[in-house]
Amino acid sequence: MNSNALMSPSVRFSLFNLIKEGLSGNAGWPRQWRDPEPQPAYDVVIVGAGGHGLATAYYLAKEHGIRNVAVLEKGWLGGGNTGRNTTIIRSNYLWEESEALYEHSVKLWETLSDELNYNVMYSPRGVMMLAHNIHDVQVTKRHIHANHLAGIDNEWLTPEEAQEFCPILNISHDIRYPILGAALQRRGGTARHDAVAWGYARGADRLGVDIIQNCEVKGIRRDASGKVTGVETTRGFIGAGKVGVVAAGHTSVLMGMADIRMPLESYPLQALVSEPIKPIMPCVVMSNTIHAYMSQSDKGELVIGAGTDQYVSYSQTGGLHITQHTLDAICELFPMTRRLRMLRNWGGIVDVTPDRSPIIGKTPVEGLFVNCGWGTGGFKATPGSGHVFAATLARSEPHPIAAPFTLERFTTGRLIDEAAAAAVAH
Amino acid sequence: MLLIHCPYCNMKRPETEFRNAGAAHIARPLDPATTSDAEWAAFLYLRDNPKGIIAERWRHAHGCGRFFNAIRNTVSDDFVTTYKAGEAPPETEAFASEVAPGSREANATGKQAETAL
Amino acid sequence: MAEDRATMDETAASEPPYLRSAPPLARFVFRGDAMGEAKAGEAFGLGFPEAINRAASKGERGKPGGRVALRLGPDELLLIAPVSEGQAVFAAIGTACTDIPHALVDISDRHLGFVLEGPDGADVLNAGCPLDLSLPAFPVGMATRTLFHKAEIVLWRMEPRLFRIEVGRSFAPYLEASLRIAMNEAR
Amino acid sequence: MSAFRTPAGGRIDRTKGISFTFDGRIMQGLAGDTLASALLANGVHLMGRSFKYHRPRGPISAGAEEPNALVTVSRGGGRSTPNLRATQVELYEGLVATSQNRWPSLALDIGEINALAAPFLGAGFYYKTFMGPKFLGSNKAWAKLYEPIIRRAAGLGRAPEGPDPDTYASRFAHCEVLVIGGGEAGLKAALEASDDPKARVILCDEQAEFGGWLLNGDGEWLSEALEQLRFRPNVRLLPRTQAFGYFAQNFVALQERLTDHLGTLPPKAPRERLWQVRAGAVVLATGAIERPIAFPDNDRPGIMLASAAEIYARRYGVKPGSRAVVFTTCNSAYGAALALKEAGVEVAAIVDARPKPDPALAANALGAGIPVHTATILVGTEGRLRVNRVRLGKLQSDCSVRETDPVACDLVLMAGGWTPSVHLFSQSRGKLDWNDTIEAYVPGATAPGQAVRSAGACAGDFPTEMLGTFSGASPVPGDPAKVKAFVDFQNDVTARDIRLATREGFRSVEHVKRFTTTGMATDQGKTSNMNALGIVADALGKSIPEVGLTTFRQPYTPVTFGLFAGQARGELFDPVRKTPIHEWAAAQGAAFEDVGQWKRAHYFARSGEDMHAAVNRECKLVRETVGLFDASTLGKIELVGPDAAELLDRLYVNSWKGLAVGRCRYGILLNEAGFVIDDGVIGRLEPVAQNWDPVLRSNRREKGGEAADRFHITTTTGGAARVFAMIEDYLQTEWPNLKVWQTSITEAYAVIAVQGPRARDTLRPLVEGIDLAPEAFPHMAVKTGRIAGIDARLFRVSFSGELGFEINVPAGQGRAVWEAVYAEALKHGGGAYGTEAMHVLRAEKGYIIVGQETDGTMTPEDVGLGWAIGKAKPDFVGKRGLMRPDLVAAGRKQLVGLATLDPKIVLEEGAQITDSPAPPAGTPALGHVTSAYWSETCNRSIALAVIANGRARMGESVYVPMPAGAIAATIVAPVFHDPKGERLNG
Ligand SMILES: Cc1cc2nc3c(=O)[nH]c(=O)nc-3n(C[C@H](O)[C@H](O)[C@H](O)COP(=O)(O)OP(=O)(O)OC[C@H]3O[C@@H](n4cnc5c(N)ncnc54)[C@H](O)[C@@H]3O)c2cc1C
Ligand SMILES: NC(=O)c1ccc[n+]([C@@H]2O[C@H](COP(=O)([O-])OP(=O)(O)OC[C@H]3O[C@@H](n4cnc5c(N)ncnc54)[C@H](O)[C@@H]3O)[C@@H](O)[C@H]2O)c1
Ligand SMILES: Cc1cc2nc3c(=O)[nH]c(=O)nc-3n(C[C@H](O)[C@H](O)[C@H](O)COP(=O)(O)O)c2cc1C
Ligand SMILES: [Zn+2]
Repeated sequence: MNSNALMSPSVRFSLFNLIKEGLSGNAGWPRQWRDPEPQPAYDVVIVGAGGHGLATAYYLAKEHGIRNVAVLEKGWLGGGNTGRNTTIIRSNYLWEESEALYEHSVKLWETLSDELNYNVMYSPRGVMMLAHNIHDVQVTKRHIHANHLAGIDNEWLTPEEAQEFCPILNISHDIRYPILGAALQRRGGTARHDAVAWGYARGADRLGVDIIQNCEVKGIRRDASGKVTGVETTRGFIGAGKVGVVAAGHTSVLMGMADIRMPLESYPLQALVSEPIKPIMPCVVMSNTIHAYMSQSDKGELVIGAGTDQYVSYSQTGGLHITQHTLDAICELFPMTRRLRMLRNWGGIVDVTPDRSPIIGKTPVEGLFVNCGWGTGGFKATPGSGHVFAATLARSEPHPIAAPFTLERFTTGRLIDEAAAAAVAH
Repeated sequence: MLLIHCPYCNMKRPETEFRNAGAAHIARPLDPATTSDAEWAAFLYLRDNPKGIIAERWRHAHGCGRFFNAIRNTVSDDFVTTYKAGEAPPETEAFASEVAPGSREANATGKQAETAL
Repeated sequence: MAEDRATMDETAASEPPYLRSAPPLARFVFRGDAMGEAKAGEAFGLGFPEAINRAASKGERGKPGGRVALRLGPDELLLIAPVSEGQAVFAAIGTACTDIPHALVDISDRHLGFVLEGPDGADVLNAGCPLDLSLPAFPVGMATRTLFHKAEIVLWRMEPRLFRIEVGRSFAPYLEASLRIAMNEAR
Repeated sequence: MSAFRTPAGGRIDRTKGISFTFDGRIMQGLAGDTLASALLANGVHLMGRSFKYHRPRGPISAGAEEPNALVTVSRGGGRSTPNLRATQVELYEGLVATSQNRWPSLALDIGEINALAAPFLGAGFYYKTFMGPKFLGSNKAWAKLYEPIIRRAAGLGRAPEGPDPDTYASRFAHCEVLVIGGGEAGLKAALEASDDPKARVILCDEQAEFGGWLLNGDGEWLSEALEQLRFRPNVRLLPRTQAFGYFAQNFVALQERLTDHLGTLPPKAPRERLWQVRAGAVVLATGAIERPIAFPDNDRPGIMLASAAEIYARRYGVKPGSRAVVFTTCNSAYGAALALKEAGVEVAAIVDARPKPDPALAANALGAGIPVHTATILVGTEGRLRVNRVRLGKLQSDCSVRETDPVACDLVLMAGGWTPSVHLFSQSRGKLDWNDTIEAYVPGATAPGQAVRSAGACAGDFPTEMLGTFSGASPVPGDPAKVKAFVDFQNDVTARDIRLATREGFRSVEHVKRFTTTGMATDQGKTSNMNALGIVADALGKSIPEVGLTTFRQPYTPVTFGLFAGQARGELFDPVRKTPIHEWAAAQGAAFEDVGQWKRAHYFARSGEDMHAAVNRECKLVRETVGLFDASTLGKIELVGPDAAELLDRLYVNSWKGLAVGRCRYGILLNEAGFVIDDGVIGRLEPVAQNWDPVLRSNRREKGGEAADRFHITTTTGGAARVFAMIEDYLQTEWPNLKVWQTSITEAYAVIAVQGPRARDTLRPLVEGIDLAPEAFPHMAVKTGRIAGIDARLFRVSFSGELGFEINVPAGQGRAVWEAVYAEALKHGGGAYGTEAMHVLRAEKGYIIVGQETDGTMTPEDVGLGWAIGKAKPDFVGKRGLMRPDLVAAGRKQLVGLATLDPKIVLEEGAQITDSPAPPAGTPALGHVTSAYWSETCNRSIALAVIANGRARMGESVYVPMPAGAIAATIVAPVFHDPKGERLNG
């Protein structure tokens, strides 16, 4: 029996219901997702209940009618990089393959709250990427032209225009690396990271997907032919027709269970927030050259991030000197933040590929699929990634947008090297 | 900021003096021309990326300048040991228990010694 | 430029610790094997220090006959001599090692030198240098490459309260400004 | 003296009055006061407003854990600091503090209407609404309507208007023992550790005074202990210093506050100092924090922790009220009640939830005339801006509550037990164990690599007077969903919100935290986390240890951004690297560009010239007479040893063994993947030492290498460090047996390029020891000699396509030599040119710039440099990579020239190239423009581009779509000037 029958009743999220519930002591809100016991087997098992895994399950159920699906999560859903990222969303990437993928995602962001009936607070406030030297200007303009050709908005701003867009930006010529201009993608912005995971979880749950938390995958079982038959977990064996690994920083560990070595290294990436203050930042500002970026959340904290630590680590922390460099850059770009204070600093484990582009698709093991390598910049891709990976899983062949992002590219040399032109990609 | 023992300086020094140089014991094929595309891709890109004990390379870039190897736990970031380039990984308990026999295809002496070109 | 610095020093010299620019010097990097080192050391007139991160010196630096050898890497020696003796040193070592594979490279102008002197020298340096500079951990005679904030330096403790710093030429203004800030902030 | 000061006692200086203002009102305090104690002494409890409901709030604590009493302290200008805890702000003469998050005033705050909507603003309400109306379009209502309103309402204090004028110092320190927390436990640990005179001991405490809880006593032992410590040279005492981060391998970050407590700022004194301490061992002696009790309306001003009231009374000589009710589950409240009584506060009742409190304590209280109600709890409070009444309830055997008579009071104390401050221990990645006796987490196993010990209260080592504990929400009569029992005060999270979260399926404590925001405020849940855990455990029917814990992260309390940045601002943000010729160029009015850390002269505009005019003139100089260019930033490496040529053969694509002494060659470096990553000219130098034995030398040459075979490698400016590290890597780990060594000489030499038909004439008068005649010194030759009297390495190379030389002289002489050459150049009508003209000149010749024509995805073949590859070599770095299928596939992008149909139009670098003038969105590009300039030489625009299959498409038309319309262009060869290359040989 499919576990659909166990589904909890649904109450639509709306102003009306919010008031109705408020008046009755909020007793009527149902669970946003169940806590099901694992079934013996599923058509598809997704490993990893991050945004990408949950979105995959949601679209599998919604668009491909595959509802006998489990998402297995070793901890709590959304607790991986989805719950610890700086939430920058944009699609102004360089290569056509990337443009297609990230733009697909941005389009989905634009209607995601309605789609999920969950306010994910997608806030297209504009993402501005700064150029500090002539090389930056060349690279930035190359992106802008490439994006125009692809039908993706991205525009060049002079320093004065950049400051008009973000008044606290320091465009003085006397600073060490003066701002020579910026690329602005107005449709870029941020979303509430947790809400994305929760919205997809609630949506998938409603469609019958079993989200099983505190269930760590410890092994991948294969039959004599080598085909995947299921996964060993801390809650026992769970059979699966297909397994999709969507485990971000832990992908190498999981793929190792099927004897596949991956072109991945997992690095700590840190972020931090300031104490909440009244609004000063109307948009997102990024500087790849001096390694810092900042936005302000709806609650008022400045959300700040930078580059990764230099060594492989699964510790979800990083070095103080990285925070230091991030904040010296922030103080340089926004001198009036110097007296503000850091409230909390944390790290995630990002799975970095040699070309900084993700890997989506089949693996050498039959029945085993992987969606990983999003590294420092996959939050923005959550809806699109889930969407194309669901199609790939359902049809056992790559969705056209996912097709270039195969594992094979590392053998043929057909890399999609976003790193070549820009140091970090958030 | 990690504290790293440089086996050449024979001193613990702060991380900022060092540059991590990725996985250790990945030998450059002796005769690249005869490798298959897959083998070359493995050399270029495939990495163990272990959760647990890693053998990695560091360079004491702002110190003695030497590359050396380290065994480190990627969960605690604690170093088990460091040793000079070209030396075999020591038979430390932590390393032995975490590394399945045969899982490292690179030769045990670290980087390839001399190639005859 | 050198004059500018001298006058700047005058004002600072009254309050220890103080910072001085070293005079121009001849500098070489010697790389080679043990035999090469032995011969080169002989030609240099000063046995090279055996231990890594140690300096050996003879005479007064910058004065005729003054020579310094700092072992910065297992087989890397930074040799310093008065400018007037540079060519002779280069030729002598070259000749002594003609037969032996080695590298001797003139880097005289690659660095500028500074002298930091005073009771708080270690504290001043610790504003930007992450090493333990207490006497037991960083004794007289120790010399090593390290960092001061964002600049790479060679730090050599000549006396308990006397540090010699070598820095890449283009980093010198940064180093000097940073050291002066640190001197102002040390207590 | 104010009515709220005790007549005597405390650590304030009653002789030193201090005036300060709060929200414009001038008040008096005493030296030794905090802002909070001074306000309390003035009878002011209302100090802030909560985040969401704008509830009036007073301080609940006297220290770092304070969630409510947040203020902005300003010294004018950029010196304004929001969100400071009044409980930590030391009073100084003239201090100006203002309250936050209220309008128009603290007492009358419009935002308070949010509280009316509270039933609808429960945990996570925003996820459920603000999505419509639909007719506006998806997400439009949120983005345009609701979010802007929410954003405006959010946030606490205001950021300062201007840049911070203060500076921040930094210090690395090493010690044998670092003791964090200077209470009794910390002082003892510091004394013990420093008994060994060789042990360097650092003791820090976040407070102005050492002593911790001891500051509430007579202070006798404290002053003795401090006296001893001060006397020991191996001890460093750091008051006003919080340990905020504990990292791997006993690395601890401290924030020392240096000037915030001073009335007048000493000139140039840093405001704070960052200490980065590497300790042999760390002793944590951080004490414990008292727990509030979550009962209905427990948040009114006048309600505070019992320990805080005790501290105010004993340490600050402040009566926090006149009539108090103490609500407790813990023994320590009895001491607090007595302390208040002693201070002259009437204690109306001790309300102890426990059925059988310690009889001795109860007897003591009764003896002092304080009624004790056992098995009794507070079930409500009243009073708008200050509590004025509490309602009591008697716990029944069936766990229900029967309300009894209310009690009037203006002060309510909460004592829910103590939580050890395990923040730093947990940051050190130590494991926390649940301790059933004190119902709290205590330090357990230490993480590998850390040497840490906890002592005193933070280890859970509680004396009996601290026993008795409670976590969760106290029971209420009637419907618990109807009451507001605050758990996280700042973020307005109530017990009800937490229960709602668990009902909605947020069962992991991490989910509860994020859904309700409990523990996420600026106090990071110091007082709220345990109660939240208690409520979650209760709601899920689990024990607290089963529920788990959220993660402790740095910093312990918020830390100034500027502290991290330190001196790294302005010029010192990153080293500014200048060439030896920089000052000369600056004096000539050069404009500079940043290339990595280097400043390079971009162009030399004469008066009246804009950049284009200057560049045109500079290009003409080079083409017609002679130009001087400062190339000192180029990376330079001296490679010496008998295997030098062998190493180069293995690294660069070219063949090197056959390169004759005195000649040079253009080298291309790939990565192992086969992509171009660097280039530069490499010369084989003549032997340096003149007096070498010629016989020995020729012997060795026969054996295949000079003992000191010497190459001079140049790299790109940006690639210098990367290339050096890469060579070092191969040398040390791949081919350690090669007898060759590299030395960086980038900074050792100034490099002066002399380019143009009159270059030789310019140099001739200055050169000694080098025959400049074309036959003696042909293109791609290198020789040593003297120029302007200085030892020099002279290369005959050209990056302009003209007759050219590059002079390398010791950097210290660079300026002098430059000036000498410049003087000669002037005689020929020459002058200086900058990087922009250099770019134009090389583009006219089709020479690539790595990083501009290449982007990490181009092979030598792609950029037309296939000819350079030493085809006969069995291997070199990148050779195998080049053989991969995609790198040999047809249709790769190739370097070509582009000529716009309209010669006046200069293309934009980075512009895309298509087959059609108006391609529909989504059309793949053929390639892009990599370089584009106006060429004065060609009297037209020129461009380099990479185009799919470009070399086979010569003469074809393509388009460059621009916002103003597509620009038509023809694919041409990438050499626009002197295609035969004859001028080089001039
Ligand atoms: C500090 C930081 C800042 C970032 N900033 C941005 C940004 O601004 N913009 C942007 O677009 N991206 C950003 N990113 C990247 C982005 O967060 C990630 O790319 C994205 O969230 C990945 O989502 P995911 O669902 O694939 O992975 P995750 O959310 O990490 O989910 C993977 C899940 O797999 C689970 N798992 C792992 N192993 C197992 C196992 N054996 N069994 C069961 N479950 C397992 C994990 O517990 C985890 O929940 C940032 C990342 C970090 C760390
Ligand atoms: N009501 C009571 O009776 C009561 C209450 C509390 C403590 N006490 C007594 O106090 C003793 C506890 O002494 P103790 O020394 O363990 O604690 P303590 O509270 O006396 O001292 C802890 C000190 O650590 C400092 N601190 C905390 N975190 C810090 C950080 N991150 N950085 C820098 N400083 C930090 C605090 O400012 C404080 O001064 C108990 O044993 C008890 O006797 C009694
Ligand atoms: C966009 C964003 C905003 C955040 N804002 C806050 C905040 O206001 N307060 C807070 O305590 N933590 C905040 N966090 C950090 C989380 O508390 C937490 O540190 C992060 O999710 C990583 O989890 P961990 O620290 O439990 O490992 C924020 C995180 C993100 C990604
Ligand atoms: Zn070393």
